[in-house]
Amino acid sequence: MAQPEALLRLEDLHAGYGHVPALRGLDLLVAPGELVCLIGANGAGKTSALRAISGLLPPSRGRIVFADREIQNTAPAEILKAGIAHCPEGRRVFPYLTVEENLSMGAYVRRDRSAITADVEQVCTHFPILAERRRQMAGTLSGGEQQMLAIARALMARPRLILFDEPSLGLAPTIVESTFAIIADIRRRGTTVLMVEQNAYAALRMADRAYVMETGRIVLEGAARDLLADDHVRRAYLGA
Amino acid sequence: MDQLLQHLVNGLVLGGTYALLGIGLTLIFGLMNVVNFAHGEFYTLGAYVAFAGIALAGLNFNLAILAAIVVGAALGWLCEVTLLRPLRNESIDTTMLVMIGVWIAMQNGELLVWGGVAKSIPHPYPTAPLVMGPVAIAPLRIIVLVLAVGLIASSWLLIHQTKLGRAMRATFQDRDTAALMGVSIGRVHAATFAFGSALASAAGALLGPVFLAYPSMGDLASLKAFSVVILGGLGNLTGATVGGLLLGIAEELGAGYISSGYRDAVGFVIIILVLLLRPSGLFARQERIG
Amino acid sequence: MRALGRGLLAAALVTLPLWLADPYYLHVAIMAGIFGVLALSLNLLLGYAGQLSLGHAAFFGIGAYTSALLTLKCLWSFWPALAAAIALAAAAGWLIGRLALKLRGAYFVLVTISFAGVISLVSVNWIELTNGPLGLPGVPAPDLGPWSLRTKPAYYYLVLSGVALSYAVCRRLVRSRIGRAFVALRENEPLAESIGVDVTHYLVLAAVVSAAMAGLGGSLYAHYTRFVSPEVFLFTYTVTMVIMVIAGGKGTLAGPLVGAVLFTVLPEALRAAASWQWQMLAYGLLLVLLVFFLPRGIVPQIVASFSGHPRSAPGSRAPLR
Amino acid sequence: MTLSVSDLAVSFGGVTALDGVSFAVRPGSITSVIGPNGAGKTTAFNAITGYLRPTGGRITYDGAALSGLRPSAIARRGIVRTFQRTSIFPSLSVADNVLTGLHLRSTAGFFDVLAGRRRLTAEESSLAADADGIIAFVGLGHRHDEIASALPYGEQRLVELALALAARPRVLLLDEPGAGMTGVEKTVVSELIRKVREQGVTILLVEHDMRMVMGISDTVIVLNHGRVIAEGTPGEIQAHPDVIRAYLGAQHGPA
Repeated sequence: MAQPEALLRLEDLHAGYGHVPALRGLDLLVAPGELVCLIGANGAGKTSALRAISGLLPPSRGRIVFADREIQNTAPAEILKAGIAHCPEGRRVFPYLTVEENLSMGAYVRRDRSAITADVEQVCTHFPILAERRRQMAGTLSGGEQQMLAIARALMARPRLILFDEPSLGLAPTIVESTFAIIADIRRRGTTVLMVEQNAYAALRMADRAYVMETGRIVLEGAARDLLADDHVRRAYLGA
Repeated sequence: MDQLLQHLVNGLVLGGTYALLGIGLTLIFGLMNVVNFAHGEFYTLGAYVAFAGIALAGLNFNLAILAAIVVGAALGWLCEVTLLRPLRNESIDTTMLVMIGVWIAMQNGELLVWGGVAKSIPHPYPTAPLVMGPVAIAPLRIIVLVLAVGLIASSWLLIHQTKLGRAMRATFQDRDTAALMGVSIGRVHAATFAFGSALASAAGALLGPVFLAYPSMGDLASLKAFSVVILGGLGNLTGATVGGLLLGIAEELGAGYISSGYRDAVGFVIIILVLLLRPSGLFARQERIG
Repeated sequence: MRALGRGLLAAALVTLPLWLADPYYLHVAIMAGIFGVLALSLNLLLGYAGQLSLGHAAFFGIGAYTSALLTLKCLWSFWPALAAAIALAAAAGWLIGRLALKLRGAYFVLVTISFAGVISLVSVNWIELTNGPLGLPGVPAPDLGPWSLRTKPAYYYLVLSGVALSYAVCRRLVRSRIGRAFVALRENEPLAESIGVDVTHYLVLAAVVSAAMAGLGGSLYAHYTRFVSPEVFLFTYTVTMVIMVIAGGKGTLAGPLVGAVLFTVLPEALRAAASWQWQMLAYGLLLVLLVFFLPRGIVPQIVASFSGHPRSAPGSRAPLR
Repeated sequence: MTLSVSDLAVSFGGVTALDGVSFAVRPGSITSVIGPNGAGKTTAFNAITGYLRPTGGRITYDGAALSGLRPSAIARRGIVRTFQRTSIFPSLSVADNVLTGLHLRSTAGFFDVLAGRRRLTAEESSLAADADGIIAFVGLGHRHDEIASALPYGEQRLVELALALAARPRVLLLDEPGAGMTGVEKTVVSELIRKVREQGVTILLVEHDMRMVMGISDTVIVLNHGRVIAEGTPGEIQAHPDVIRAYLGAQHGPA
């Protein structure tokens, strides 16, 4: 039962850490060009879902189909080559690599040297703050600058789909706004986005569709606009 | 004063090779979290490869050192792939025990092949020392220091200027995220172990002709490498370089001014004191975040 | 059934000199006994408290030198010298325990190695006291009242008592709240603290008892071989102890003894077939193979294969920290 | 008998994790600490139980300062915690786990043990009985002799709870007892927590599952960015605008 419009499809995905189950039959779909957000309370399994997609958490059951190819048993490097980049929670820039080195780590799987150099330049024009700090250790950047770098680093892989994990976490409100603006812009330029975000209202305002996760599976899905008005979301977070 | 200068110069020669040993071990320990007790055996291996190359196969000095590097790297790679890779998710003690086994096996293997009698490694340089003011130094020692500095510089280039070096540093700082960038952790580990072993082997090939080659020479070399790593901090290249030079000089001074019998105690004392007073190393900076 | 087996074993051990009168076999039995004490000692720290000491030869050597020096230079008799050997080794254990408290894993190992290295260098260089590399010959044989324990059968019984004493101490400790505290530290240190186990107290205690026992082994060794030299600090001794414990089964009571017997008898049996270097080569390879194929050791393996499921006897790969 | 925290501050290398947190845990209550990811909940637990040294503030129990004490000493005063990640003695059986947890209820010292005194035997058998009682209490009687790490995840968390109970807590700090559990298992745990409280143990809870928190708590304390932003009954907290903003973001405003 192929659904041709899906770029990424998760079917009955199960995964866990040792004895601890994290995903218990997750089903999810992202169409090309969409911005989909995945929301839910802490510990619901959102991060695990992204880690499973990018190959860091091998699923025990279920399928992950990306661009009509099953990738649930594929190594992270191959998944990245296939076109999925993952911008991890907490930014995770390499603190003792320079900004430029961090960017080239983003293009690690690419072989087209001259195109990479061009992309570094392009990213630097796009994020002038990174151009300024090019030779600085990434660990010396502010939180907001590190977030820019993490996003830019993910873009360096020239992905078709970017996974964002809690891009607003620990950032000042003004930085949060500009981060979301950048993500919206990335989508406008044609890259598909799947985003996990605790700031549910902000995420819903910018997304096309959204899924609400609870204990490892989807409990609610729909157009972001509808969910924004739905009291279920509040209940999922606050248990009211 | 004249004596002091002489000690400093001798210490520098010794320290250069200690730095090589230390750089190799600090990468292996820091990046792979493997306490490599066999490190000194790669040093011994290097000395014997140099001996075999020069005395038996008639290679020239530089080629023999190159051969030691190649053999060290190959055996290091083999060691990682066959012994350490299957144990990557085991505790640090498990891999440590395996490396102790490798150490014993390699040392006694060398004993069986070469016998217990120390071998002197021939070299083409004149034995008469060059006298420069108050300092007398054998030409071989100058060559050894130059080559050691060259190797340290190339390690530095490899780590800081190549894609592999970048991947190694990234893996060291954040293994998960490095994997996310598509770095194959297994390949980085194998390369690191091969590289570290090659450096140890090079150190043995360099210092072997200065002293002698004998099967248990690696024991002290391991100890010195650990002292250097502890002085310099895990995974810290600059720390290992400076630590190696410091240890070499400290040993020369200790042997010269205290008692030559306690020369090797310097390394032990450094390990104990640094671990107790500043466990992260004298030149430590927080390399790992999170 | 079990009681019967134990009784038979005890009877066999006690009557051993009667049916194994050849002095060479008794010599092997005595060495196995001395190594049994050492392996029990290391196991307390490694198998139960979870700290790998690679400086155990230092405690062994301290015991040997203390006993030898006191009987040779101060003309003490054996028994007080033995007590002093145990006490001094215990004091060294206390020092290492205190010093290394902040350090775990690899760093603890390095400090213990360095400690043994320093002690060994002192024994070589403090010639006025230790006679340097030449060692101390003529260590007297022990007496028990009017009897001299010079003969092999007599010394066998002395060593057997030493093994029995060490085993009894280990057994009582391990089956008490103290042993449970050791195991708790090995298995999960933060959790152990959260239920009130005082890390300092129990780690130091484990180190002291372990070192004292190694000191006992050292004293027994010195008065048996009648000669002590810096060789007692050789790393080979430590490695042999480690292999005995790992092979026999760390964290079990019987494992170290089984390992000690096996790895004293085996090299002796192989002596004709292979040179010492080949044996050491085999030791190294064996250690690697053990980690890969018998990580829990012989005794837990046997227990598991008899009872059909793994018992609470710990020793899988993971718990060793 | 009140556990109180005043003006608690913790920072790691310049990053502030807790910034002047104050609250008091009423004796005999179930109090929950909630907050979004990174709000500082586990940090607060670690500071209270001695696993990390606060950079400022005071922690007292029953009037006596806890700051500066080691975790084992704090446990001896009756303040016992569990951990966010399952924390058991993996290679021991369930019974041995709990027996080990009874450390503070036994007294035998080194020389008692060596001498093998008679009193020791009596103590050991009473400990074994205590252990059996606790195992039965958490409902693991059927798992008595099984290796703890071989149990299903939910039961491992019960072993962890049994271990903590064995240390005879007067205040029990539970760090995400419901994490990773199914709904049914969470109900079991909630029920157990209530039963523990009925025995007079004060409970302080960090938990993400709001249904569980709101269901069993008397008081809820909300942390955000290392500060207390609200404190009150579950009902009050659910309606509190600051809490809603912390969890869901601002409902209205620029997109």
